[in-house]
Amino acid sequence: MPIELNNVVTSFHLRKSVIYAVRGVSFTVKDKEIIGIVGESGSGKSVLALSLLQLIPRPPAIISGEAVFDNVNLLSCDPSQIRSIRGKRISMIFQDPLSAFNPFMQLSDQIIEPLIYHDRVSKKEALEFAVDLLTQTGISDAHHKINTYPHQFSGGMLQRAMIAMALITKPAFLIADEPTTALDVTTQAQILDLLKMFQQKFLMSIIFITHNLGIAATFCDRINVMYAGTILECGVTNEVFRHTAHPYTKALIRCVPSLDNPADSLQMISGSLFDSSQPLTGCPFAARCDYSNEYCRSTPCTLEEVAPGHASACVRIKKGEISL
Amino acid sequence: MNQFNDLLRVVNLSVTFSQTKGQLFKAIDNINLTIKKGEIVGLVGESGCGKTTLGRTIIRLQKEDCGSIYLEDTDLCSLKQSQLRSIRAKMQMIFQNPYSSLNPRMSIFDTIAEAIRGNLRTSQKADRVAELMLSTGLDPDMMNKFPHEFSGGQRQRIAIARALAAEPSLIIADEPVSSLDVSVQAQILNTLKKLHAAFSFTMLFISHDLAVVRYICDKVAVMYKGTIVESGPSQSIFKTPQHSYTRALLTAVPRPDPGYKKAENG
Amino acid sequence: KNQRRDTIVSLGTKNGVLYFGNQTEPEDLDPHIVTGVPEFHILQSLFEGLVTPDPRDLHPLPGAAHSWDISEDNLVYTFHLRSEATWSNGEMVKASDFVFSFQRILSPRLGSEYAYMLYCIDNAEKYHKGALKDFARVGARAKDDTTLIIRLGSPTPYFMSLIMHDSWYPVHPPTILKFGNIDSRGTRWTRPENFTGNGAFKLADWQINKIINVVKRADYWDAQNVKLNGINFYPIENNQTEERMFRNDELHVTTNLPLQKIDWYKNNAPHLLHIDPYLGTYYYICNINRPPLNNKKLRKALALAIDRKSLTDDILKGGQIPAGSFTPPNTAGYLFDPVVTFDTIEARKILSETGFKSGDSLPPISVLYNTSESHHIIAQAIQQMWKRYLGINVTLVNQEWKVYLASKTKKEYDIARMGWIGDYNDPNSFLDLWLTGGGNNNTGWSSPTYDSLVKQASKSADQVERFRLFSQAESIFLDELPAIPIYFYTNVYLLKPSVKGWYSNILNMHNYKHLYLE
Amino acid sequence: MKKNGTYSRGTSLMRDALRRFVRNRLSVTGCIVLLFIITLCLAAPLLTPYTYDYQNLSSGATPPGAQHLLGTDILGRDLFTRILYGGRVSFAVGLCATLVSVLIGVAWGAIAGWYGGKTDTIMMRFVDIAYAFPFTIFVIILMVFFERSLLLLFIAIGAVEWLTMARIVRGQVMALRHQEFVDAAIGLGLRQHQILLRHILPNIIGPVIVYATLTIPAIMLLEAFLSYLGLGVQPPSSSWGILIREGTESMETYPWLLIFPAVVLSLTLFSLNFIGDGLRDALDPRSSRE
Amino acid sequence: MVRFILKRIFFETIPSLIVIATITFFLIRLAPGGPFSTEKSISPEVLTQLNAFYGLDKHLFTQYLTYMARIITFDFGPSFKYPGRTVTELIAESFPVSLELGVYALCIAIVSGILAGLIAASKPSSLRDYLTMSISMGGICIPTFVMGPLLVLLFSLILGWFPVSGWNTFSNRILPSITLGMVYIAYIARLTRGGLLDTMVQDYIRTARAKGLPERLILIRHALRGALLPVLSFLGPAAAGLITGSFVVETIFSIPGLGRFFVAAAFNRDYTMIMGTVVFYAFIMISFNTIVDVLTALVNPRLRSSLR
Ligand SMILES: Nc1ncnc2c1ncn2[C@@H]1O[C@H](COP(=O)(O)OP(=O)(O)OP(=O)(O)O)[C@@H](O)[C@H]1O
Ligand SMILES: Nc1ncnc2c1ncn2[C@@H]1O[C@H](COP(=O)(O)OP(=O)(O)OP(=O)(O)O)[C@@H](O)[C@H]1O
Ligand SMILES: [Mg+2]
Ligand SMILES: [Mg+2]
Repeated sequence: MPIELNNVVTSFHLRKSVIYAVRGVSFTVKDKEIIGIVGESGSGKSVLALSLLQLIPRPPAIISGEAVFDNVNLLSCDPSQIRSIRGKRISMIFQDPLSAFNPFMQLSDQIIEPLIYHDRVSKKEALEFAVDLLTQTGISDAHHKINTYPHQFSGGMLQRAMIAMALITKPAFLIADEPTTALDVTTQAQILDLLKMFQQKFLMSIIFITHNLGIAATFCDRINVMYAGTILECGVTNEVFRHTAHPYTKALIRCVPSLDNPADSLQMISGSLFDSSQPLTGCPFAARCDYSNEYCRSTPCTLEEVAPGHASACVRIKKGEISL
Repeated sequence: MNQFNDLLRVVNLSVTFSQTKGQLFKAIDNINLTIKKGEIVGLVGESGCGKTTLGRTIIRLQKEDCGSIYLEDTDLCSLKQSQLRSIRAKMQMIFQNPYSSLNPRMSIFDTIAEAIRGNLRTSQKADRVAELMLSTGLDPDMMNKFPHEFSGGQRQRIAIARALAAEPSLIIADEPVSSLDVSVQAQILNTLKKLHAAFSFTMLFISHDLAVVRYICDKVAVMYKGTIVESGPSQSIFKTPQHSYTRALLTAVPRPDPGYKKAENG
Repeated sequence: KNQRRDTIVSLGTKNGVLYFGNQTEPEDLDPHIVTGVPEFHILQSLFEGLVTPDPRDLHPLPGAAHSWDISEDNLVYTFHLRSEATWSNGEMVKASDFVFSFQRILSPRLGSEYAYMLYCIDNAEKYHKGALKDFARVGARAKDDTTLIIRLGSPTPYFMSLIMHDSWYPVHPPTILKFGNIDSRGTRWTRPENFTGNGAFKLADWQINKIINVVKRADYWDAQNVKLNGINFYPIENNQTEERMFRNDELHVTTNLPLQKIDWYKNNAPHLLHIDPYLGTYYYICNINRPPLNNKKLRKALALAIDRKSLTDDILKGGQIPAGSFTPPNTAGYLFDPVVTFDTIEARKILSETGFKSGDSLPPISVLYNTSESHHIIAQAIQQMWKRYLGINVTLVNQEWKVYLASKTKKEYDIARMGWIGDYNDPNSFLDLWLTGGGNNNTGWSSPTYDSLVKQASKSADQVERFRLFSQAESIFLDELPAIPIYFYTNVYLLKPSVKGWYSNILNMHNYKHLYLE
Repeated sequence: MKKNGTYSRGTSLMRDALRRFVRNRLSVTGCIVLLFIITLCLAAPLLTPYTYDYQNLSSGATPPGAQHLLGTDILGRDLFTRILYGGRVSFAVGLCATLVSVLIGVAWGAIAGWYGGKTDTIMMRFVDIAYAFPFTIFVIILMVFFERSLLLLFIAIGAVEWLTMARIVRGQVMALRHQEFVDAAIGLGLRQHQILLRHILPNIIGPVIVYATLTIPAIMLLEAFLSYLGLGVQPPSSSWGILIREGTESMETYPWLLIFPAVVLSLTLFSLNFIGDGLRDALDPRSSRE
Repeated sequence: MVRFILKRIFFETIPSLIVIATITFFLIRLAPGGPFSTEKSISPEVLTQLNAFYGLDKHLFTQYLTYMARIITFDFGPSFKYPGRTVTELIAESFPVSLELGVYALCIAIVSGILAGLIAASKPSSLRDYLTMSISMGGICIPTFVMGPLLVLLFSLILGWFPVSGWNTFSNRILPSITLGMVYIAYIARLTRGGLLDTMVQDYIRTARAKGLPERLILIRHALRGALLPVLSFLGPAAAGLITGSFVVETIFSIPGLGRFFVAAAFNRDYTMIMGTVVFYAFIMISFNTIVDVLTALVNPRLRSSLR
């Protein structure tokens, strides 16, 4: 089921200031597509994800724009409608697995809850499926472990439990917020396989938020690069990595430490993230960009196609003034 | 090797948890580990193999079953709570879950300032906090906010700043950069390296990101199911892994290159 | 509007069962142990004394004794018991049962608080105090089964009203001995399954704090004249609750009416409201040993500055009579002209003679009272009166009941509130209170003349002479005023019109035998 | 980048809370009502021509009217005046005793819950014992050994009211003790009292505030019982508790004697609870109310 | 858990009971006035006899030893106030009544308190919140001794639905249970609401929302557990107090329960009765707190280890 984001804006209206966490994001996720979102920490990835399911507390947040899924605007539909979508059609994997689990409930009860609630499956059946899923995520002895409490799990195990919980209803759409950060690489590979399997088998689309450019490169069909609440570059994975069309993306890729040929010092992007309480005047990355000029700083940038299936917000690249 | 050079010695350490219905689970099984002064030791291993538990046990947040832990020459396991307190200043842990390790009712300033040693005036403290925040890539203007107003990566940086504020001689960093984007990660790793060069603290660095481990660590220990299966200088571990699990780890690393895997397969 | 279903009371009326609001749970049902009014209400139904009071004027009517003779010298009383009177287990009530009962209550070890009621019997006091061991020398003897001879130590003109008191009730010796010795306290003989009495009713049920139910005895000698089939006594501690139960037709009669409700009943249902004079006085005692109340004039000034009429009419509203003397008027025909009146001019004049220049220059005085009922209201009103009329500031001190009692006996007070209910219908019951060293004379006041007058009066057989002596004594008392009388009690209660044969009397004794419901 | 010394000290929870509190309309209303009542009580002599003990026996129990705004009691005293004067006592007792009980209860519960083990056992069994000890006797004995005074009253009330608070706090602390941020605080090598004060207490403040705001009216009513025992205020002075207690006795015949004191007490209670809610919200940085 | 409870009983409960019995034994003697002081003073001879009869003439310490030896066999001796009854008998007769009343009141309080808390917390700062809280606070605004008569006035005297007092039929149970429960409703409702507000901002509630659960279910299944912890702590002593009776309610409704003995025994200086009620109450109190501790640990898995 495709989902269409159109100018999604999420801002937190605090006492003294307004925090613009997401500043007008538009993209489309097609059926069976895996969209990766990468970007600076604090750039609004999680907020965007949470906004899609109306999981941001309002107030203080205000969400505008639309995200159309199955002819429903997720951002403004009424509570009962969003409830029938959440957990059933669109599932979510949260970033901080420990605080996302109810410490007073057994994991088993929490994992099977969406299935029981939405599909009215018997508890026994649901449990079987949950154990099965957990095993597939690489938790050994899952039928035992499932009866424990969150604090008895390790960080990575909780993350896997979270994934199982999200997948248990075989949703049409999965929003995964850094689902593998706490996993070692072998387990990580296993999880990615599992997700792929679901994608294939149940035609699941995925929004995959990650910092791991390696995963983004291998796992995602398309990539969105976010910065300061906006998308700076988006496109087919190959394109984005091979023919990078935004200085930020380029800088990001340069920062990745390499396992094969370690350096003495890692590349960094100097400067700090755009102040999220300031309105945008020009390109948010301009202050840190090696190529920026006065024009960049003062002209609002928009995503425009630079190649088929590849868009960039960099004015200078679009104009062909620079190449990376 | 001169014992005096060892900052931390973990000897025959075991930790057992009782899980559901009184079942016992051996999370740490007879581990020996020595970290020399000024070393950065990487700890990698399968998820759930006991890395966090080991870290928590070293800083005495988790009781051990048997074994002993020496920090310099004091056996931490035999210390009383009151004696421990003064030693604690020397060890800091950066927790894996950045959110739950921050007090939700404490502003970031208070959280970090609390860790600063010595009697400073509030304004001096503010400067120090700002400095720490800058070095971890946080905007010091945010110091009056509360944890829930931060993104996952920002929280993790707060936790790092707090640990650094205490100027410890031993840092146990439990996946300190896992939820950071690569640029911030680079910034923090560089900062750590810089600080390490300047103050030569010792660090046990738990991570899943082998590239990061390779970048920052002098030595690496590989853990599997509660025991350390392999350890040595990172160079040799990454070049010539001995244990099959280590090898499996190394091959599974995804590269930031869409064609990488295909190339290898093909 | 619509006709209610049968109420509890109307059912009771139909079945001849009286629903009686009885204040508190009885401590026990042993007539030789208990002391309280609620217990007496119940015991009256379960026992019958030698004579019983006429409900109209309390004169003795034949009870267990059908007749009696009094010797010339007023010292020997011979009671002729009914041969047809039986205990509730069918045995005959014998004269020896009475002797046994007297011996029991007088046994030192039983520790009966009302044993002194029998002190008029020759040698009884000695026996009770342990000076005499042999009960045979005490002046009570059963000549045969139906003849009881009581010899007094000295003439006791009020003897016939004395023996109507519960402490003179007989108990059934075999029952007592079955559950203990003659002098055992608190045995199980008073339980419904063991209880043996000689009254018109027998104990059927006793659930603590819930109900005591007595039912008519078919084998009672006068059973054909007993109209009630039974009585339910409810221990209802809260008088507001009691009033509400009455209003909701759950009780025929209450023992009390909260003073806040009197007005309402006066205005809206006067036929339910009963205000009977009662043999009791409410007064303030003064600590004679403590300055400044050792000053007789001050006491007098205080006494004169109380507007008693305002107290009784504006606050208490229950028909209480302002007390100008200590003995309630018309106690067994004794009358004393009220001398303590409300006279502010005189009061101020006397105060000026005390040597204290003004009210302010007095040492601090406090008024002690216990925290219940309307004591605090009266105390506040009197406090204001003394302030207003004499300029004297007194402080009020309220204490929990037992603390208050302790303070009083230890004489740790300046002025304290007191009330006295006569045990029997005779001025002696009031005036012997103030004898030197009397257990209830907590004032420290002592007057030899007074003592001798009261003692003389209590021994005299001539009623006119006695009352003259009592008057003299009371004059002395009211001149010295160790206690300041305030008002005479009344009994304010509610009674359903369906209860017939209920007469008001100053002892609040209502012989259930004469009651009927319709 | 900013130069040194230009960063303002971080907002502490307290300061932040104060600002949020002021923005909460209901709790501010609560404050205003409460202050209004307190001011009325303090300004009593200016507001009524009567004194609290002025009696007029012949005009006892008159209903509210022009002469007496809220009517008179049985002794003909002006009820309005008595409520105002009584409020002074009730507030003094209610607030002070609550403060005492909160301080003791929180400290006791926090220490027991924090240290756990034997300390907890002994401290909690002490609480059980204190619960069971007959309060009436305790008060009577207090009165025997000490002079009757308002201070004694606070002590007596504070002494019983802290018990439940201690249990609640202990329960909360025990739950918090296992949170990771507490581990982090321990790891910092903070002293126990620092951890308790900075990390634990702010996180259990919710139930404490809720319970404390309910304690105040409970204490005001308890005071009436203590007066009955002879501790506390003596007639002709009064307090709301006493007025209500006395009013109950005549609630059918002279209803105003109950209604008015009860209304003021309820007003106070509601204000306190709104203030409490406001405080609760203000002290929780995550609460959505700004 | 069984071991935990046994440990509690033998190493904590019994010593606590001994301590409380000892303290009470000696302290009650300090209160002025003895069991036998009455308005009409007793003659010294009679008083001596009474003291001798009840063993009060012996040395206080001897009395203490005899007493403690006796209560081991659950014999609390005869009541001074009711000479024909033993303390054990009085408690045995009146406790079931208070227990029954207390259980009703407790049920009313818990059910409506938690319900009110849920309703209020489901939409904080709304009219619904203020309304439910205001109603549930009625029990505190209107103290028991006012509430009881008010209910009686309305339901018995005006509407004629229930009897004014007594303890015979079920209709007798209703008004006192409500009166007694009302006070606790306020506490439970407010503590529940506060607890819910505290937990509703937690991240795991967001997770529950993401599962598509309706708010109602989230409140009940996810938030309530954590929110009930303070309520549980409150309920320990509260329940112990409830089931051992309330003086006020029992006298207002003239109910033959245990509650009135607590106060009355103290007022009467009925030493044996005071001791009996205090030890009994302490036992109930400690038992309830033990139950609460067990329940707390069951709710909060991190505390389970404390049950060992
Ligand atoms: N409740 C909130 N109140 C105020 N500001 C918030 C709140 N939640 C998030 N923010 C702000 O919104 C911005 C975006 O946060 P978000 O969590 O989406 O980042 P992110 O891209 O997920 O970063 P990370 O990779 O570190 O998780 C951050 O600057 C953060 O400070
Ligand atoms: N409190 C506890 N009670 C019971 N078992 C526990 C507890 N804490 C951890 N464990 C178990 O101990 C094992 C090791 O946990 P630990 O958190 O140390 O793993 P880890 O190596 O840090 O894994 P990850 O990389 O996923 O964080 C896990 O299997 C976990 O289930
Ligand atoms: Mg995030
Ligand atoms: Mg871990």
